[in-house]
Amino acid sequence: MPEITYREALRHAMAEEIERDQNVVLLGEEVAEYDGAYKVTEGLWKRFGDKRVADTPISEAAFIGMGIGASMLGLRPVMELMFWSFSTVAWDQIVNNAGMVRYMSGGLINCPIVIRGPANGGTNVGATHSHTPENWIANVPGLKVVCPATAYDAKGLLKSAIRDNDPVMFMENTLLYGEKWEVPDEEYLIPLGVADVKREGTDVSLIAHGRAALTALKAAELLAAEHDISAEVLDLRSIRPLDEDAILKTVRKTHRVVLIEENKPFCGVDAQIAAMIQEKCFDDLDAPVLRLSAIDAPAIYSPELEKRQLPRPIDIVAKVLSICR
Amino acid sequence: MPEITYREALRHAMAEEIERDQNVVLLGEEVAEYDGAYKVTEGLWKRFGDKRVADTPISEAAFIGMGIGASMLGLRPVMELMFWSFSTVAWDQIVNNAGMVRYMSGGLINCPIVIRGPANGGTNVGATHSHTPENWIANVPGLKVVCPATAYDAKGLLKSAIRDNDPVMFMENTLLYGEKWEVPDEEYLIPLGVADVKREGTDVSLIAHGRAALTALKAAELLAAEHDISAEVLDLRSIRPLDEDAILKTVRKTHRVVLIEENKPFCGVDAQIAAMIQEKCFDDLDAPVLRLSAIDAPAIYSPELEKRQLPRPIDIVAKVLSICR
Amino acid sequence: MENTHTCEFASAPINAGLQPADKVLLLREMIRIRRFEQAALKSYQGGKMGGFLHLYIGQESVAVGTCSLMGHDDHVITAYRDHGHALAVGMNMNECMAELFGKATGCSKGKGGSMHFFAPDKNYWGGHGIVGGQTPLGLGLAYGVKYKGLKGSAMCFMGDGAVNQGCFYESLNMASLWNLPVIYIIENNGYSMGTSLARSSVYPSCLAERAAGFGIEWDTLNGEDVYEVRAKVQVAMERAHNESRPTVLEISTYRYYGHSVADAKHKIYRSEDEIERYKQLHDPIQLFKSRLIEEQVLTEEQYDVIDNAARQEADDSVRFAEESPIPSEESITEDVYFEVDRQTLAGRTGRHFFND
Amino acid sequence: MENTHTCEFASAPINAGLQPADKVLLLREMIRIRRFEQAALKSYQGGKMGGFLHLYIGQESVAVGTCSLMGHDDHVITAYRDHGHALAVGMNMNECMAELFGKATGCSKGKGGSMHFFAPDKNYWGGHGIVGGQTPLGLGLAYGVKYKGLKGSAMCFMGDGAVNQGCFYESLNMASLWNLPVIYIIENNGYSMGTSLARSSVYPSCLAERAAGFGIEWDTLNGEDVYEVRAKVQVAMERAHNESRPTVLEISTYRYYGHSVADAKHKIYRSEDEIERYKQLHDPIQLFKSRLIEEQVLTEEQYDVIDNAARQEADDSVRFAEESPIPSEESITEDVYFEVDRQTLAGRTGRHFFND
Ligand SMILES: Cc1ncc(C[n+]2csc(CCOP(=O)(O)OP(=O)(O)O)c2C)c(N)n1
Ligand SMILES: Cc1ncc(C[n+]2csc(CCOP(=O)(O)OP(=O)(O)O)c2C)c(N)n1
Ligand SMILES: [Mg+2]
Ligand SMILES: [Mg+2]
Repeated sequence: MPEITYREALRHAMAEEIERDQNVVLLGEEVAEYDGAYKVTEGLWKRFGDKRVADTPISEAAFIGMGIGASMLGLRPVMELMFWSFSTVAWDQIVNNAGMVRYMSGGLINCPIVIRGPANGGTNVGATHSHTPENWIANVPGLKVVCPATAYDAKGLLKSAIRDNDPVMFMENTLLYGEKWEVPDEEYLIPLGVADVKREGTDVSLIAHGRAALTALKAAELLAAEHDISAEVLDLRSIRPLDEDAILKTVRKTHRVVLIEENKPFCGVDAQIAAMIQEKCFDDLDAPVLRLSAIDAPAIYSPELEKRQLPRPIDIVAKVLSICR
Repeated sequence: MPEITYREALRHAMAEEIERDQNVVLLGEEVAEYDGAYKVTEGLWKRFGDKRVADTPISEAAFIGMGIGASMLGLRPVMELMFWSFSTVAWDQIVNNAGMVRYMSGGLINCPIVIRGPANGGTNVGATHSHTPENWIANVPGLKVVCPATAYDAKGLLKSAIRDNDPVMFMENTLLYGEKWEVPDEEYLIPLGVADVKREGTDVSLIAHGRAALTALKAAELLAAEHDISAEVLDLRSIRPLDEDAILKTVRKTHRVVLIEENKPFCGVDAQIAAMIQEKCFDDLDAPVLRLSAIDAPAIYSPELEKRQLPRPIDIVAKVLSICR
Repeated sequence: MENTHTCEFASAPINAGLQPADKVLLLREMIRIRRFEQAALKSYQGGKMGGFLHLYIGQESVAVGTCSLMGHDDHVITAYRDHGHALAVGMNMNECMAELFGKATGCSKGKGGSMHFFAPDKNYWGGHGIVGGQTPLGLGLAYGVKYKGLKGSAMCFMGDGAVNQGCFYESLNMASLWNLPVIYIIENNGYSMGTSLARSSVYPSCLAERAAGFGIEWDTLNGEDVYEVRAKVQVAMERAHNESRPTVLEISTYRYYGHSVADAKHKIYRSEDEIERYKQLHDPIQLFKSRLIEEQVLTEEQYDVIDNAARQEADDSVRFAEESPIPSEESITEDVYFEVDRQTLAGRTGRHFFND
Repeated sequence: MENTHTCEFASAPINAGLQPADKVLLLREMIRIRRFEQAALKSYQGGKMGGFLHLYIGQESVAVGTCSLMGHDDHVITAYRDHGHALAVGMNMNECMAELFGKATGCSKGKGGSMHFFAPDKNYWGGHGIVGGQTPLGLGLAYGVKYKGLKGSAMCFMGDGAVNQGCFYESLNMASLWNLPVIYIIENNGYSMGTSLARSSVYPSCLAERAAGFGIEWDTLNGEDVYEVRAKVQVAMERAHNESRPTVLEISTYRYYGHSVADAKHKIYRSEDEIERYKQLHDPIQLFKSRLIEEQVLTEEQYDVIDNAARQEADDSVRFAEESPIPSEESITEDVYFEVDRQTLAGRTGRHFFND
C-alpha cells in the first residue's frame, strides 16, 4: 500500500467528497489561495475553484456561524479552524447553534457541518494556541468529536464525518501532518464510534486518542522490550460517539488500565473513561484505572519543557509499572 | 440567626466588599439602574453610585475583557453575566485572558476578577440558557470555580472570591435566589477549596455541588425515613480548588458513593471525582462509584420534562439502593 | 432618526399593486399576532407555561410587512421575540401555542419554548435566544441561497440592543465582501431590557448607519406604517435579488409590554405616558385600520369580524394546547442526533448518550 | 488611503520640541528593533527557538513613534507581533531574546514565547496571540486608568486583519459610550497572513472610518515618517488625556518578512517588486536617517556607531540567551495561581493541580 502523510490523507478525503457531493464546500482562513496555513488544503482551490474552496476574513464567529446557517439549508460545509484554539471566539456558534438547533427545533433542522483543524500542544506556540477542547465539545449532547491518530484513520473518519448528518468536530494534530502511514488507493470509510486496537496485548490496556495513541504504542514497545509486559493499545478515534464496548472488552481482557491523553487532567476525556470503566468493570479490575495527562498548567512555551509537559512513552511505562509488577 | 435569601446573601457580600475595598466595582447588564435581571444587585447602584455599579451594553466579550484588563491594573471587578450561559460569547476572554495571562507573563500579571451569575437548568428557559459550564472552566488551570448551594455558603464564598488574587468563576442558581437560610450578621469568610459535610452519615456518601447538594439532602432524608440508610452528604462548594481530602474521608468512612450533578454526564465534574476516587480509594470501595447527572440531552423546554431531566431525590434513592441492600 | 415621508409609501409599486383583499389580509395578520399573544399572556399568568415570554405586541407591522414580501427563496431568522414572525410566515396558532405550553404538538415538540419557534418548510429558521447569535446564521442562509444559484434573500431580524454583539459586525463585513443577499433588520423598539438606546449605544444618526463602515447600503424607516415597511424593505429585497448585495435597515417601533412578562419594572425605566403615547398615536394596527377604512377597503363591521375571528382562533389554540399531551419521557433524548433518530448505521454505531 | 501632508509634521509642537539627542534616540530605537529581530531570525533559523516568530521589521517607526509619547499613565497592549513595542517601551534585549529561546531569564520566564512579551512595570501589557483579543483588554486598561482618576491612556495596537474580530466593535461602542481614553491603532501593513486587505475587508475610505459608526474620532497616517506618527498620535493622546475620549488611528506600514518566519509564500501573495519598493522608498529607518542628516543632527559616522552598537547589543543578547538556563521542570506548574505561588492560606487550601 502507498504511504502518504496525514496531511495528504485529509486532503484526499476532502477532494473526494467535494467531487462526490456538490453541497460540500471548504471555508476558512487561508484555505484557498494560500493553500492552507498547514497546507492541508493545498491545491484544492486551484483544482475546484472559488465556489468550492474559499478564504474567509479572520471572523471565526461569523464564518463558523455562516457555515452552520448554510448547513441548515442543506449545504455540507467543511470549515477549517486554523487552530481549534480559535474555537474560543466561535464558541457560541459551535455550542448553541450547531449543538442545539436540531434539539430546539424538535428535529426539524439538521447541521451536517464539519469543523476541522489542529487541536494539539507540543509545538511551542503558547498556551492560547495549544487547546485540546475535545472534552468540552463531547460534553455537549448534539455534537460529535473525532480525533484521528494516523493518516489512515484521518482519511476514513473525515469522509464519514462529511457524510454524517450531525455536526462533527474534527480535531487534527500539527505534529502528525507530516507523518506517513499506509493508506489504500481505493475508497474506504471508517465509521464514527469504532475504536481501534492498534496493538494487541494481554497484561495491561493503554487507552488513548489522537497523538497520545502513538505515544502509547511507543510505550508498548518499551514495555515489551524492557519489561516483558504485553500492552494492548486501544485508540478511541472518536470520542462522541464512543466505542464503549471496545473499552470494556480490553479492560476485561487485561484487567489493568492506563489512560493517556494530551489534555489537561481535570474533567478530561479520560476522567469520563475512568469513571465509566470503574463503574462497568468494577470486579474486572486488578488495579485502579490510572491516568496520564498533560502536566496541569497552561501550555508552556519553552520547547524543552513543553515536551516534558505532554505524556511521554517513559511516563506511560512508569505508570504501567506501578500497577504491573 | 436571621434567615436571608441566597440573593440577599450575595448582595450583602458585594456591598460589604465594595465598602471594604475601593477597587471593587460591579459591572454587567442591567446590574445598576434596573437592580439586576434577578435582583441580586438590588439597591446597590442607588447606594454606591455610578462609579461602583454600572450597566454595560450587551457586549459580553468586550465587557468581560474590559474587566480582565482593569483587573490587570489592580481593580477587582465583579462582573455579572446575566446567565453563565452567555459566557459562550466571552469564552476567549475567560479562557485565554483571565485563565492564561498570569502564566504567559511568567507571573507578572494577575487577574483578581470575579465573574458571577446563574448557571443552572430547571427554569424552562431552553437549551441555550441552561448551561452549567463548571466542568469546562475547571478544566483550565489558572481559573477557579465555585458553586455555592446555600445562602450561607454563597455569602462567605463570594467574599473570599472577591479577595482572591486569581480569577474566580462564581456560579449561582436562579432556583435558589429566593430560598432562605440562616446567615449570621457578623462578617465571615468561607475559604475556597473546603467542602462541607451537609449531613453526616455512615452507609453511603452522596457527593454533589450547587443545587444538586440540596437534592442530595432530600434524598438522604428519604433514605433515612424509608430505607433506614444513613447517607452522608458532602457539598463540594468549590470545584477548583477541590477539597480532595474531604472526598477521600467520606469515601473511606462509608465505602459507597453516589455522585450527583446537574450537568450533562460526559466529562462532567463527577467524571473527575469518580476517576479520582477509584484511583485513590480502590480498596476502600464496596461498590462502584455511581453517577447521576442530567439526562444527556440539551435542556428541554417543556416544564414537566425539564424537572425530570435533572436529578431528583427519588433518582438518587434508586441509585443508592442499587449499591446498598 | 430622520423620517422621510417625502414619498407616499402607499403608492409605492409594491403597495399600489395590492388588492383590497390583500390589504385586509395584512391587517388581519397583525391582529392575529396581537390576539395570539394576548391569549398567551393570559395563559402564562395562569401558570400554564414556564420560562420566558417576550411579547411582540406593538411591533406587528414589522413582521407582517416584511414577511408579506417573501417569495419562494426568501428566508427569515430572528431572535427570541419570535411569535410575530412565526405567525407572519404562516405558522398556525395551534403549533405555536402548544409550544408555549411545552406540549408534544408544539412546533418544536415542546423542546424549544417561546424563544425557539421554527418552520423550515416556511423558510423560518427561528427563534434564537443568544442575543446577536442569529446574525451569522442569517449570513449563512444568504450564503446558502446564493451557493445554490437561487434568487433569494435572508432577512435577519435583531433588536437595538443586539447591535452591540460583535458577531454582527463580522457578519456585515463578510456580507459585503462576499456580496451576500442578507438583509439585517434592526427592530429598534428603543430599549434592550431596561436600558434605553442612549444608554447602550453611540451612533452617528442611527444604528443602521454603522453599516456604512462596511460599504453596505442602509436606511431607516418608521415601523408604525406597514406600507412604509413594505416599500422600503422591498428596495432591500430587490437589491438582494438583483445585485446580491446586503442591506441594513433600522425600523423604529415600540413594545407595549415589558421586555418579557417577568419585567416588573417596565413602567419605571420608561414612563407610562410614553407607553400611552405609542398606543394612542402610533399603534400599527389602529393606524392601518384607519387607513383601510379611509381607503374604503374596510368597514368597522368587517374589522370586528376579523378581530373576533382572531380572538376565537387564539382561544381555540389555547384549548388545543391544553388538551395536547406533554412529550414522553423518552422524547428527552430524541432529536439530539439525526443519525440516532433515524437509526442509521452511523446512529447505531458507538455510544451517543452517557447516562449510566 | 489619503495621505494629507499639508502640514509639516516635523514642525508639530511635539516634534519641534525635540532636542537633537531625542531625535537620534528615536532613530536608535528603530535600529535596535531591527537588529534585535535580525539576530532573532538568525537564531530561529539555527533552530534555537520553537513556535512562531512574527517579525516587525519595516514597521519600527510605529512602535517607536507612538511609545516615545508615553507618560507615566499611558499604557500599551498589542498582538503577537510584539517585539517592536516591547523594545520601544524600554524592555531590554536580553530578557526579550531569552524569552524567544525559552529560557528562565526571559521576560516571561520562557513561558510565553515570541507572542507573549510583557512588562507591566513599563506599562506594557503584552503580547496576545488571539487575533483581536487584546482589544477588550485595552478597553479595560483605559477603564482602569480612568477609574483611578489618572490622566492617562491605553494604546491598543492591532493589525488590518484584526479589525474583523467582533469584540473590536463591541469595544468601540463601549469606549465611546463610557468616554474611555483608549487609542486603537491599526497597523495596516496591507496583509493578514496571505490575505491582502482588499480580500479581507470592505470599508468606505479606510478601516479607521468604521469608527465613525460609533461616534469616535479617527484619522489615518503614514507610518513611514516617525514625525507624522508622533504628531498624529499626540492628538489622540491629548484627546484621551483631556477629554477622556477614544480615537481610532490607522497607520499605513509594511512588513518586509513573511507573516511569520514560517510563511514560505510571502513572495507569492505579494510581488517581490512590491517588497523592494517599500524597502527602497518607504523604509522608516532610512527615511528618518536621511531626514536627520538633512537636519544636520546626525552624520553617517554617527549612524554607523549607533548601528554597530545595536548589532553588538543584539549579538550579546543572543549570547545571554544561549547561556541562560532553561526553566526547571517544577516551574511548569508555577505562575498558574498567584495564591499558590505565594503559598497564601488560599493557595494552601484545597487541591489546585490534578496530575495523579
Ligand atoms: C449574549 C446574550 N446576552 C444577554 C442576553 C439576555 N438578554 C436577552 S434579550 C436582552 C435584551 C435585548 O434587547 P434588544 O436587542 O433591543 O431586543 P428586544 O428585546 O428589544 O426585542 C438581553 C440583555 C442574551 N440572551 N444573550
Ligand atoms: C482568532 C484568531 N484567528 C486566527 C488566528 C491566526 N492568525 C494569527 S495572525 C493572523 C493574521 C493577522 O493579520 P493582521 O491583523 O493584519 O496582523 P499582522 O500579522 O499583519 O501584524 C491570523 C489569521 C489567530 N491567532 N486568532
Ligand atoms: Mg430593543
Ligand atoms: Mg496586517
